[in-house]
Amino acid sequence: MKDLRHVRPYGDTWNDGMMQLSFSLPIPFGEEAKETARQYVAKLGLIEPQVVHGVDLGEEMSFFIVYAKATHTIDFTSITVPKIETPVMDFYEINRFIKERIGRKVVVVGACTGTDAHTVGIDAIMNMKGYAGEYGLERYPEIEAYNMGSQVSNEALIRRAMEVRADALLVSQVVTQKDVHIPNLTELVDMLEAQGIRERMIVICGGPRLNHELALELGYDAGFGAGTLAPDVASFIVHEMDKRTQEK
Amino acid sequence: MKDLRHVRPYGDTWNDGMMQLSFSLPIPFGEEAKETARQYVAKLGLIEPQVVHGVDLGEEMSFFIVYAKATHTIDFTSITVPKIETPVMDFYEINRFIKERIGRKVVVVGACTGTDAHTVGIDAIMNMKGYAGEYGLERYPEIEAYNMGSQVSNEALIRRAMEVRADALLVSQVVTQKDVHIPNLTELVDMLEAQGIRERMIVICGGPRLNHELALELGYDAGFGAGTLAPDVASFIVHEMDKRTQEK
Amino acid sequence: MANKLGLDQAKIDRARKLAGQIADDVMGSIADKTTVAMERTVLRLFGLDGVNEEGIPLPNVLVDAVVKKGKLERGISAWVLNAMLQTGMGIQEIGELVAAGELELTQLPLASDKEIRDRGAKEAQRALDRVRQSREARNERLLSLGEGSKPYVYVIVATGNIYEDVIQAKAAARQGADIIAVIRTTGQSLLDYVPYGATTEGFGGTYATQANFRIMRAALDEVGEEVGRYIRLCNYASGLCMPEMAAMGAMERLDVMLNDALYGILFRDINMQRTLIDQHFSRMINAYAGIIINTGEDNYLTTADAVAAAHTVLASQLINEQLAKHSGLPDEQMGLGHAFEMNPAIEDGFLWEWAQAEMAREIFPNAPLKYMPPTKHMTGDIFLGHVQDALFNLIGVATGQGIQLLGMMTEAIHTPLLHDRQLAIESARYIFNNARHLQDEVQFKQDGRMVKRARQVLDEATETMAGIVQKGLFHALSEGVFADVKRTWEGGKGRHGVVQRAPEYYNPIEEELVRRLSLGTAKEAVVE
Amino acid sequence: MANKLGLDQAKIDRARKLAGQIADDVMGSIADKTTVAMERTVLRLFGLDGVNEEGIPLPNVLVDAVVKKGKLERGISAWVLNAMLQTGMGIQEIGELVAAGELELTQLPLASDKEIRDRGAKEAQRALDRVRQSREARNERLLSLGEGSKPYVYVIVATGNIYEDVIQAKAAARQGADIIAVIRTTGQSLLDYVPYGATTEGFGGTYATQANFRIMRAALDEVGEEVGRYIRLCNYASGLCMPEMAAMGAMERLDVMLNDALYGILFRDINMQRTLIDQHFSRMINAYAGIIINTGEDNYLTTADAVAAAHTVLASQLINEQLAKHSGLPDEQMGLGHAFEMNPAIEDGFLWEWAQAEMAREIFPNAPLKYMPPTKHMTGDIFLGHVQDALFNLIGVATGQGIQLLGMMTEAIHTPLLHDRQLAIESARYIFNNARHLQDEVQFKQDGRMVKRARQVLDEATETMAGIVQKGLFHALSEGVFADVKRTWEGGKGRHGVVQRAPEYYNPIEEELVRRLSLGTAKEAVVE
Ligand code: B12
Ligand code: B12
Ligand SMILES: Cc1ncc(COP(=O)(O)O)c(C=O)c1O
Ligand SMILES: Cc1ncc(COP(=O)(O)O)c(C=O)c1O
Repeated sequence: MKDLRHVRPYGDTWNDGMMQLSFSLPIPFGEEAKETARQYVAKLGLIEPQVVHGVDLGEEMSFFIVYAKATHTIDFTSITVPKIETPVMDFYEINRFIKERIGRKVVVVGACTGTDAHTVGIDAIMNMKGYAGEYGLERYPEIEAYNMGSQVSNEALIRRAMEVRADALLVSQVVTQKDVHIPNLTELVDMLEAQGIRERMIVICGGPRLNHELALELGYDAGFGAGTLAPDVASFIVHEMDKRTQEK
Repeated sequence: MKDLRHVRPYGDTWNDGMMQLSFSLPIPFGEEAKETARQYVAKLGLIEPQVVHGVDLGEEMSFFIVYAKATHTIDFTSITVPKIETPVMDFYEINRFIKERIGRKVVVVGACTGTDAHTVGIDAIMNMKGYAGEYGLERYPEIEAYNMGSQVSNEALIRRAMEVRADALLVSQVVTQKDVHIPNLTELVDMLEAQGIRERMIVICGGPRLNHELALELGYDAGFGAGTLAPDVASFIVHEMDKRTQEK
Repeated sequence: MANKLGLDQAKIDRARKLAGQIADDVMGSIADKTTVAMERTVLRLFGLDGVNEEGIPLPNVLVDAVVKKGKLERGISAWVLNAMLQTGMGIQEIGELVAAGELELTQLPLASDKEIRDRGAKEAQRALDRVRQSREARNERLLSLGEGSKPYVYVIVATGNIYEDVIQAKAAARQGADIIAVIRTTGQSLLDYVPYGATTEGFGGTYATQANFRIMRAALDEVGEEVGRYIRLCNYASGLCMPEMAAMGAMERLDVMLNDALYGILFRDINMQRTLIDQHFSRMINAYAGIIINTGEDNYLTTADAVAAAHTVLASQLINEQLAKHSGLPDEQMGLGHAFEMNPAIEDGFLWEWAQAEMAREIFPNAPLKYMPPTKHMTGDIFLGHVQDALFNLIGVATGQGIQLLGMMTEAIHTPLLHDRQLAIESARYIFNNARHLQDEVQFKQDGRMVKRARQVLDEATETMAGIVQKGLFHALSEGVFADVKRTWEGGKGRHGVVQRAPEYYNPIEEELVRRLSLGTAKEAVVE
Repeated sequence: MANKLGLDQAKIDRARKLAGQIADDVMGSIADKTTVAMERTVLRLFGLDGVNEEGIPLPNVLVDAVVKKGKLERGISAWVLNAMLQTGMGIQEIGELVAAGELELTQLPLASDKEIRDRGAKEAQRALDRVRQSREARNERLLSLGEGSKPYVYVIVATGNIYEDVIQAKAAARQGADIIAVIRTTGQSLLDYVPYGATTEGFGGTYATQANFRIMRAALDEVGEEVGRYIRLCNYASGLCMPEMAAMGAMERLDVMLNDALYGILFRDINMQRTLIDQHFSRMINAYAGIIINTGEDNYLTTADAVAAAHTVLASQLINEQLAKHSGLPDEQMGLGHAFEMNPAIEDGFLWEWAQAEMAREIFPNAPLKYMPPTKHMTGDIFLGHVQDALFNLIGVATGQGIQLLGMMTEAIHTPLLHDRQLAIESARYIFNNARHLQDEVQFKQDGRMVKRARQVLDEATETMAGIVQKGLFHALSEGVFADVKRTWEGGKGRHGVVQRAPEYYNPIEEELVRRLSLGTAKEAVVE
């Protein structure tokens, strides 16, 4: 009954394909508008679209809620997601790892860059008191952590990184409206490369709309999304540093 | 800026195509599942899909909420919807119309048929006290209305219609799960035709998932959906009767 | 239980007394009758199961055979017990022979009354011991697994296919449901037999069959172990097979059953006499099986208005309560129904609803009230619907309801999809937890709008019942006192299945139930 | 206003007195200073507008020119008034000449003090008469059109493009919004000038410019006429241009402005002195313009916890109130902020929140409190989010909040889409109407959980303020008393824009405002 190579949405009957959609169309409300919504959903390849709700938004705009059945199938068995493979250690293990395998303090500089002023995310990773019961990097005896706060320019971040000889940069980006984070993240890597120092440090980004895959695409070593905790990041940094030393 | 021939969903920027979707997939929850959801939405031809929420439903099922941008456009100006064209009159006008142009009482038989036991809809149209401030057909001095209630078989309905020489049949169908209403509605028309009496009466259906277009397809003279009031139906009946008399 | 509404206990007592009179009156007019369903129930409890070649259940085959001979007024028991005595065979063998046309129950020589009664008593013991075991098994599981906190989260599954239902039900349990109700396919309540076997084709619900009960019970036991919480199973007794359903539920360890004294009459146009006899017997079974019954007052508000008809809900709850007491149901098993069906467009509807829900709580302090969600005023606007359900959940926890039947945002569209339930449960859990002790903190202004509203409803209900006492319930029903629906004594479906008991009528199950429920001695019977 | 929480009035008075001491202290340390923004504001009110060839606003060009000469300690007024007297030209012409490098303000011969002051008084009259007209125009419209009932439905638009904003805003008004706030693009608050002209490119918001104010004001007036309700317009004063924004808002008839005494310090790292001077002047303008200010205590709870930091919100509200009184703001224009930011996972969070919101209501009985929705704990689960917002709306109406900033189910995802707002408004209207008089009916158990919670928050706030009184606000800020953020007297952005006033400092607008707001004579000033 279950065929993971041909997966389709499920409502209450195998392969019924049931999906819920909602959207506005810039057309005046009425029977024609509802019919337009119905046909529009059909254009997406969904069958039996039912417009269960429609409302006049004013300004010749209309909103619809539609249920319909998708017919496409997807092969779940062929989906792969790039993931951070290094194991996550805890506070004690990380500090021990640093002592034993790196032999000096690890220097980390973090910031929320560009015009972005959302500090809660980077603070969650870095601040003493931490987040969700996990201490932040500032609390790690073997880590020297510098949290530059928010609205930090890429220049300032790099300057600081050079000053303190950072092993890792942590960049937070929370505002993603109109993809404003992409040029900002790209710029940092470009600047590091232009200055020939990209390889000197591990460069990591994070934020609620970021993930490892996107981070790799943008030229970062790793990316972390919603719900990240300090040990996730620290574990990656120290393993990666260790690996790079081995490789040399 | 507004081009009604190339309409696309609208979120906060013209033609951004923004749509919200939600659905379950019969796959175990995790990063791969989220990626599957993302790619599935892409298969529908939507771009920049963002899986904003995912949850493990248990039993190797996962639920997702996705925002994405549609690229298809639809021509609003070419959409036409079959509609009841006869004007809607009020209680007084309808009774006057019957007196003046039909010259005898109009006989209407209504029922909620098959296994369907939802009487509220047909009652709203027929009962004395009516619905949403509008009297039902039983209150109309020029209409003789028989409400057979619910779970009425098509046989019983036709029998009664012949007994009272009905001018119009009103069929309500509320349960539409697995399209159970379609065979039931079709059967009635088939039976009327088999008995050669289809043309003797106006046959109308109604219910929350019905509309005029579907009713016509099923061989009915008219169909009424959510929010119908007695005058809507009565106006159609009397105009149609009048038209048919004229045509003869 | 606090008295936040300042309801006058003397008034509540008076209302309850009126309801008691109405119930007594009903009991008087049904005591001398039985029904085909009641007799089939006895056969099922004796152990008869299966269908004949045409798919007709054997209990129907046997009872119909005796009816055809015009001999059901003695009850079915004497006939089958006699056959067992005469042939030395078990009930199932006898049933199969009858079905095959190889045995005529009424043609056999008759054993002595004493022999029949002795055998009858033994069969009844065995039957009810099985029910007791099932009850004990529930209690053991409840002890070892524990259960969710109140209000219990109650959700429905209704795919039409028992195997899909199982997936949906197990997922719901994992998501946090405490009670799973398998909704019945449209029209089943009007079938004068119980369908047989595992089924996969229903509309708007799944056939209630003993096999389906068993499949779901096993699934919920399994998932209950995994989630570490006993998951209750609910199905419907109501309909033309009310006591049979109750018996099946008792045997398969259902925990909750829809079982209203008036629902069938009002909403399925089932004959009054038939329903009232069937409800009494079925409720004795439920009482003994430790099954919580759910009454259907919520349905009144799907046809009538929640403000205008609020007092009919209360009156019906009181009558249901008094009738249930006649069947030996303790308060703790009385899931009296009411519903959040306020029109969302009215000003202060939330206040009226809160007052009414609190009123129900205070008048029935020990009953696990079943609180039903908005349905009538739900629309295709699933987002607004989710909020209507949220307010319902808030009142549920704020008034200490026992069983919260979760509303689904897709109420106006389809029976619940897998994730509709998940969204409903997460919202209910959020609200229950976030407002956990709201009930302890909030009080109402004396002589304010809410307090007045509750008092008014109680007064109106009392008045209505005073009227019913005068006319008798049957007459009142014919005048449309409940849900704007009018029914007559002789009208409705299933009338033909009502049979006058002969003086020698014998029903060992009934007798044993009366004994075990101590119904003979005290009216206010308590389960042993 | 009822005292449901049994708060001790003497304790409230004591807390307010402490806040008063803190405010007096602040006033003492800023009285002898001005800022570049304050001086630019005077120019704007005199009528200067436009930008130079490089797009730099003329008010900046003029003030910077005088700064460069080191002569701003006299105030900009004397210099431009003198120029007007010497050249016979108007302010705009003078501004353009300076921009073109054709005029040096500080190089002109100086008219007598009397002449300058006479001209200054005239210009100030004209400027403030314009503001008064704008205020009167609002009052007339409110009289003729009427307005929504409280809580006012407040929604944001934030497309980044003023023309898209207009579509969204007009649609929102039709859907039932009472107040439209145009959110500002990220980073604007750190610009030390006000961008110019109609703009179409912002991130997470739209540039606040005078042209954009005007475009939106016209759109809302238009739709207001159509829907028969005055639609209020809101924008932000906060930032390095706080008083300039207030002046623009006053001239373009904005109705509400974000204008907090501490927000810039804490959340934008703007220098303390700069912010405190700017807030005082900007609030005098808002006071006179009849603009409701909104304070930003809600922000504290986006970094700190809503339970642990509840008292900091109250302390800050009291300080904001006392500082606002120094600027002549009456209670009716004090939209003090607070927020529903309880972690949804905590048991009884709804109780704590209800208690805190009621507490704010009772301590500030006449203020149109601005209640902010859940934001921090919103997730991509839009369905649960819609329910979180529903509980917020219920508390809003149950505690009589003045301004309800509607939450959006998509809070964690994007700035609101067209229909996000519609869904939020329909839900809020449903709840406001359905629970309209809940506030009148519900009381809390004395010495119960909720009552104790409110008392505790008041005690903690009092303690915190007693500490601040001892150390002084500036020192307390450097210790991170609010929002866990630490700031210093000399640190932060815009410090260089703070200028010590010379003895001969002259600011006719300030003088006239003090007169018209009767601030000179009484501390507790009332608008004439
Ligand atoms: C709190 C908040 C604010 C506060 C910020 C206070 C502060 N000091 O941080 C205030 C009120 C100031 C604010 C302002 C604005 N905000 Co804001 N804000 C939020 C809110 C409510 C919560 C964000 C948050 O704190 N989350 C909690 C943290 C712990 O989660 P997180 O950031 O995802 O971080 C975790 C992970 O992502 C990861 N992570 C994050 N960074 C990094 C970095 C590294 C290296 C690693 C390894 C991991 C990592 O680890 C963290 C812990 O698990 C969100 C809505 C929401 N519910 O998400 C909107 C939101 C982010 N804000 C938004 C906007 C638009 C703004 C404004 C631009 C609005 C305006 N025009 O005024 C302003 C401007 C601010 C600016 N210049 O950037 C939008 C962004 C829309 C978008 N998709 O672009 C949101 C989504 C709200 C909305 N729907 O409009 N905001
Ligand atoms: C009330 C109700 C009931 C009551 C019915 C009481 C009664 N006497 O009618 C009770 C509780 C008994 C009930 C039972 C069931 N119900 Co029911 N019920 C509803 C509910 C909540 C409201 C329906 C209603 O009264 N609407 C108000 C009326 C005024 O609106 P209306 O019917 O659309 O009628 C208007 C128009 O459509 C039109 N119209 C209707 N008929 C006609 C006919 C003509 C000729 C014309 C011109 C116009 C017209 O005019 C009317 C006035 O404007 C809906 C959910 C919902 N919110 O919609 C579920 C709903 C319809 N029920 C449903 C189901 C599945 C059932 C059951 C099968 C469940 C079960 N297995 O037990 C049972 C079985 C009933 C049966 N055998 O049919 C489903 C149907 C799903 C589907 N799409 O098929 C719904 C949608 C709920 C759900 N989500 O599961 N139900
Ligand atoms: C008491 C009771 N019984 C039965 C039902 C459903 O029964 P049926 O199977 O007749 O649709 C309901 C309705 O929900 C009910 O309230
Ligand atoms: C008082 C106040 N001012 C301003 C803002 C936003 O300002 P900015 O433009 O600095 O992001 C806020 C935050 O919402 C606020 O509360």
